[in-house]
Amino acid sequence: MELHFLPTEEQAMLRDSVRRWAAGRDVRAAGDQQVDWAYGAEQGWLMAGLPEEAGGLGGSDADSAVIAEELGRALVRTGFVESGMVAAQLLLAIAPERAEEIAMGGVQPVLAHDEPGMRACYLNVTTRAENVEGGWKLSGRKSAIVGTPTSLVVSARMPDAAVGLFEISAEDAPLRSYETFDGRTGGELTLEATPAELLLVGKPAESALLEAIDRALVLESAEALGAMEAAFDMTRDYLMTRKQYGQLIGEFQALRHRIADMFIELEQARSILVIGLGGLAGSNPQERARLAAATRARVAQAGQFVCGQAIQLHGGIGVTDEYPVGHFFKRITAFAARHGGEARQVERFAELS
Amino acid sequence: MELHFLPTEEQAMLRDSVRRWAAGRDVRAAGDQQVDWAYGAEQGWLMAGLPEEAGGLGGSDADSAVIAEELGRALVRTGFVESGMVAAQLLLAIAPERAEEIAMGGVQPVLAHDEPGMRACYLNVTTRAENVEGGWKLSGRKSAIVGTPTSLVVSARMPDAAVGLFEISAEDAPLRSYETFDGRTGGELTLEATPAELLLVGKPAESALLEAIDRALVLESAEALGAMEAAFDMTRDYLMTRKQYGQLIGEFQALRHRIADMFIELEQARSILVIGLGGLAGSNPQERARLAAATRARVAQAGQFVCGQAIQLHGGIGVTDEYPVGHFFKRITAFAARHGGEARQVERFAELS
Amino acid sequence: MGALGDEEFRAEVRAFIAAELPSDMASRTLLGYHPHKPDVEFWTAKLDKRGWAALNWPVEYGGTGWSITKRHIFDEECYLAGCPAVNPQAFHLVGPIIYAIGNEAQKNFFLPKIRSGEHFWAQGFSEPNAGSDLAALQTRAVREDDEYIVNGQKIWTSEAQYCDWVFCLVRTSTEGRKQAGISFLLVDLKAPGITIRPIIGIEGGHVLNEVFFEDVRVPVANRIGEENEGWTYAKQLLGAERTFSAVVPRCKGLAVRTRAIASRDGSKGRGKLIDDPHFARRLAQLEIELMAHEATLARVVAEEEAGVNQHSPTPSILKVKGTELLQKLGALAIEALGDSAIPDYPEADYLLDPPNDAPGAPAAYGVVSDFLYHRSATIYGGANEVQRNIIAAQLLRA
Amino acid sequence: MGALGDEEFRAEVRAFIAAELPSDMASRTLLGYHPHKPDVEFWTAKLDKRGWAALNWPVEYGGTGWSITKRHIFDEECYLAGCPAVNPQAFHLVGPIIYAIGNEAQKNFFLPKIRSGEHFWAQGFSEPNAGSDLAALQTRAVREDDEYIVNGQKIWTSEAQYCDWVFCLVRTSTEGRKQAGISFLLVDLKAPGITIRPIIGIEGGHVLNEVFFEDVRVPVANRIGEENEGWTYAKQLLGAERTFSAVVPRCKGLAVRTRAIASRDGSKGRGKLIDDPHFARRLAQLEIELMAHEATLARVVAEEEAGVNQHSPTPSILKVKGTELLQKLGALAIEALGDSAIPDYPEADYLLDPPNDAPGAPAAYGVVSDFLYHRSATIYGGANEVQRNIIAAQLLRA
Repeated sequence: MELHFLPTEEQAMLRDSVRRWAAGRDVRAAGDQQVDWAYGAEQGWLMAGLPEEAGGLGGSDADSAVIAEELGRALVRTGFVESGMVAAQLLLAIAPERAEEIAMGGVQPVLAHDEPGMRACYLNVTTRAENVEGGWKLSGRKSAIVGTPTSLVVSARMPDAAVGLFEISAEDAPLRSYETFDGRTGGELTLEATPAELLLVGKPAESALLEAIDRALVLESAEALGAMEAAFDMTRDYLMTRKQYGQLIGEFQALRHRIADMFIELEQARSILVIGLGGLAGSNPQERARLAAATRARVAQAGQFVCGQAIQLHGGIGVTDEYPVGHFFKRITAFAARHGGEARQVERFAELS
Repeated sequence: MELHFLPTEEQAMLRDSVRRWAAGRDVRAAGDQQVDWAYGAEQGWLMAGLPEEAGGLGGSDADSAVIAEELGRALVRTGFVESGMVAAQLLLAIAPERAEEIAMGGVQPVLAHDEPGMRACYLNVTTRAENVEGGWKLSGRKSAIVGTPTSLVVSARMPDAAVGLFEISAEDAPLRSYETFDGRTGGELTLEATPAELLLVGKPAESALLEAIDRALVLESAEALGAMEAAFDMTRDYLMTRKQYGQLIGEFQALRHRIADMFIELEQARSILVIGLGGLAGSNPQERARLAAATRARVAQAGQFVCGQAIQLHGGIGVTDEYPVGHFFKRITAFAARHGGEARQVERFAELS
Repeated sequence: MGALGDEEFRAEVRAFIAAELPSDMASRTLLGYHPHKPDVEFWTAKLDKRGWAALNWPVEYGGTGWSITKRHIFDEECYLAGCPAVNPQAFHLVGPIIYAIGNEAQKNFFLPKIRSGEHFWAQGFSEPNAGSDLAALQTRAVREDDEYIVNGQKIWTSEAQYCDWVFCLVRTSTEGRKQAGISFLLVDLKAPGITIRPIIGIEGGHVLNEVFFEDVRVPVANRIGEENEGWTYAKQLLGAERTFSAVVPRCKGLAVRTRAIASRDGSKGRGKLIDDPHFARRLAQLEIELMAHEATLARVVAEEEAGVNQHSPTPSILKVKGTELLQKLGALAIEALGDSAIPDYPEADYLLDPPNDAPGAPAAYGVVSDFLYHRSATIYGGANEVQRNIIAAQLLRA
Repeated sequence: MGALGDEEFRAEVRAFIAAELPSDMASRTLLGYHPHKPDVEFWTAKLDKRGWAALNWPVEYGGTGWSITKRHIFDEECYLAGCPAVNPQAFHLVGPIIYAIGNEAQKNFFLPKIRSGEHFWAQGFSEPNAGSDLAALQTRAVREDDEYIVNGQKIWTSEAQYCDWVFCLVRTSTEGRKQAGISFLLVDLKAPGITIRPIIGIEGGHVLNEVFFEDVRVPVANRIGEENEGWTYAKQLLGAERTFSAVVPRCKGLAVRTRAIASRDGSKGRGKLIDDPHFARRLAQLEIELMAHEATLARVVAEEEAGVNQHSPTPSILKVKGTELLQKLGALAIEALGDSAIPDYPEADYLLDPPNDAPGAPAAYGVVSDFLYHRSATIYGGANEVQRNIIAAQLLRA
């Protein structure tokens, strides 16, 4: 497995351009997700990781990770990773003829795979597909959907127990949207014999699905890394500004050691992301899944520590809605809770070892 | 369940007398175990926890715990707890007619129950008892025996699968003694149709055995508490004596917070011991076992942290054989490794909850 | 675990609660949302009628006169049953200062109104530049005849928006050490010149406030004790409430709730999360830690009643350990919820009239909100770093 | 995980080891006991013959000139196969200082003798009152013509008992800051006036020593660089070896060994400990941490080779994380051993001719000893507290 520890020149440029765009944003608010989406599509963020022949920019998941990290730094709420990088890539692999529409942002797909209590037992799909008069109808419940999709890629169990992937357009989908505690848009889908288009079935569907999940695990980790970097930077600055007892709080050794520990964790997260990306670039699905699980677990652990301590070192101001740092903590808390939690990902790592 | 958070006046006196005796000892060396044993017997340490009618001093396990804590403080290597408080009490319960001999220290029994890999699955006894021509012969392997017993109380599986307790005198026992890494005497017993006297069998044997085990879990925890107190005190003194960078190292905030954390852990250990003793004094065997497991686990966790940090705060001198602090760490390391380790005791607590 | 014994008393408390506490109030409280003022008023009045409102006060001031042990049992039963908590600043902080230091007029006027729930109190200590370093406070009180003219700002003032009075530390002198020159004033929150600005917490709730004082006139009669001696009184107050800051009942409630969350069918694949040995043992580990922590509290209580070991830094230990356990348990509860934790569950909607198609799961209501709110637990009341300083100072004094 | 690629090179190293390393030497090393001098001499000579002894040195001084990546692969293979480690003070510390700062005569005399294993070196930095605060050192060197007369004491001198030379920091001036006035001397350990006193470690082994200097005469020709500039050279030396202090191969070896210990039949009741999900996940957790740590090392190596991000406090991070992981893995290995950990397994008996009725279990040989010895890992080479000071200083400089 080849690993890339240093950003390429193109990635450095890409990073700069996303960072410039995000620099003026208020991290406490979601902003206009439609506007963001259109901008990102125009910039090619949705296609950064795709080969040129598929309408992409000829990059890799590592390029997507650079974008995701910067989006996380700015706490962008729009589902670029979930829709643009994960679901769109899945859809494209299945329906390459739709490349242009997808690349232009004309469709904003999202993967509706999780079910309540699935807890990253990813093949434990209980939503059922029935063939009724030549068409497919799905019944079941899908949870933890992120963003405001125009199209849902839904996994379901076929009559023969194989996995199937279906598409339902958002207007036909009984999607119940809600605000998440970290200020994003979430959704649940309650399917009751809901008509759906079959995209792919059997082993190819399962493979495509598992690859999309591993991509989500890793690229969401990149986003989380960005969020924790921002919380870290903010805390470091605060230690060099805030005074108590007549001195900068950054002069207290206990707080100095804490920021050192935060940095150590941040560096571990940064490093394991390289491993996770190496897995995505590799050709062994089990190894990819194992490394994605490790990445997710380690980044979630580091993130909870870094962002939790970022609040702690800020003191009172850190627990207010008005100050940014708590918003990073909420994003990381939600990140850590999803996909079964870090402990479940450690279990997956052990199972796959 | 009644809990006793404050020492009685008698316990305070008992503590003082043991502490005075131990005060001059070199904690780095085992000392003469025969001399210690004779002294302890004379002082009534073996009988502190027994009612007067059984030849004891009319106290309770809480009194034994006070003695054990002080013995731990001085790192006494003699198996007062294992032999004097646990095995002797077990033997007495079975053979009250031997009270005087036992109370005078004339017999130094030890419980040979553990087997390699038993890991605190206490009823997983594989040593077998066979009835040969009217007498009993045992075959199997017993490990983790502490001290230099004159008599071994051995558990074994009867032909009908019930638990039996047997006695073998030390001269007849194929006991292989060795030095433990914390400077005590350990032993293994390899039984090959070794003749043994049957003491008790079936449910009564099982009950007596389980009670002895819970007593061992709790009173050894008291001993460990004493060891960690001594390591803590030594470290606190060192922080107020040793200078680096022109100031007392106890003036560095990071080290101040560390000693605070050590104290917090020490207090948790001290508190849960009261809970464990409450369990021993109670009448519910399952609750007794549950609380003994919790006590063992929590004290082992606290002890490893406290004694590990005691070395760390001492720096170089802490890792030398010549300085006492490392000897406390070794005792706690051995304590934590026994009885299946703390994680196994947490598992037992969960199983029994 | 009934670590404190006295099962008869416990039964009496249970019976009282069962008879008096409305079930909607109980469920509202158990979900862990911030106190709902009408509930607190209702319950304080009920307690007062029974003579159980001021459980930590001496009998002569209308308190129960109970031992600390009994108070702990009472607190625990109330918490687990979901009784609304009485206004803590009034009962645990200013009340004891008024009866210990206040004059007769102050005792006669304020104490009954606290007991009955007529007066809710806020605490005005922290300022923007006086957090951990509280003595650096700058709100000025200048004496003019029989009044002080107060100018300045307080911050992190819990529940000021529905309190009636605030007790403040104010600077009455700039001479000498910064701890000297501080006085302790009782201020009517309806007085002219006071402006309250809400501070919304990361959980989205409104507990905290900024309180601005612009030429607020406070009668000298509302000063507690001597002028410039306020720091001494405040220290007394901050050290007194060992049991309150140990958050034992809250942690126990959360452990029980976490176990329930993890015991739902299908909480892990087709099984239950609680049957995952790794999860079960991590929860058991916290239960053991909680057991040791509770026993520490009980031991401190016993020592306090016996008057021994008074110089041990145990109040700080109880605060550090309790708040850190609370945060660990909260994180485990969220892990147990998994995806169900993600929706934002706004208080009013879900509690009073949850919609039929509500997303998420009722098991999750209030868990994340409570977790987020309690990030502050290791910060307020003397940040845990300050508590560790205190512990070390006591351990390392020559 | 072959995080560093270059599988061809890895195969070449493996083949070399397979051909040259005697199996008894390998098993002795793998058990984790302290280095056995004849083994180290044998293996250093083998490596030197192949040109692989000084892997971190430039080619012109007889080194391999390998990239840091290659060195890391080589180290890892050697460690996992049980090759004895070459004398680290010679190859990693004084060697690079000699070729970077030393004069031609020093290079010509010392470097070949290091490569061949003829000279083993000890490090004479710490003193009883100069530990973390190294610059407080007091061993004096007074110049007399073309010699220095050295008096004083060094402590924690690893392996001095079988070393030939020691490189020392000594005070040659008491003027100015304490960091000024320090010189860097190379001292023959057989010189008259040197006394070596063993310090036995808590694991029972003899690695550490005190070294006393009484009127020891050292030729001025054996001074490295300029007089009073020794602190600068020493800092260079302490910062240089990023990879060495990360202890990645050692941690990997220990993780593998822990898994093997937990996979023994009957290691938990009638089953295997590794099948206990709680144990398995705690080991997996450490494996994941190790993976992230190793990737950090690889990233630092890559950054170093590319000359970017040079001011990041990564050497300290690698030291802190590596040594703490090593201790955590050691504790888990002991937990996996359970009762088998308890016997004291003396080195010679068990390695060379274990008795038939040996107590305990061969799986345990050396595990506890290694664990106890490595309590020092978070202390030596700049205690982890000092490393955190360094990290913070770099992060918080304005």
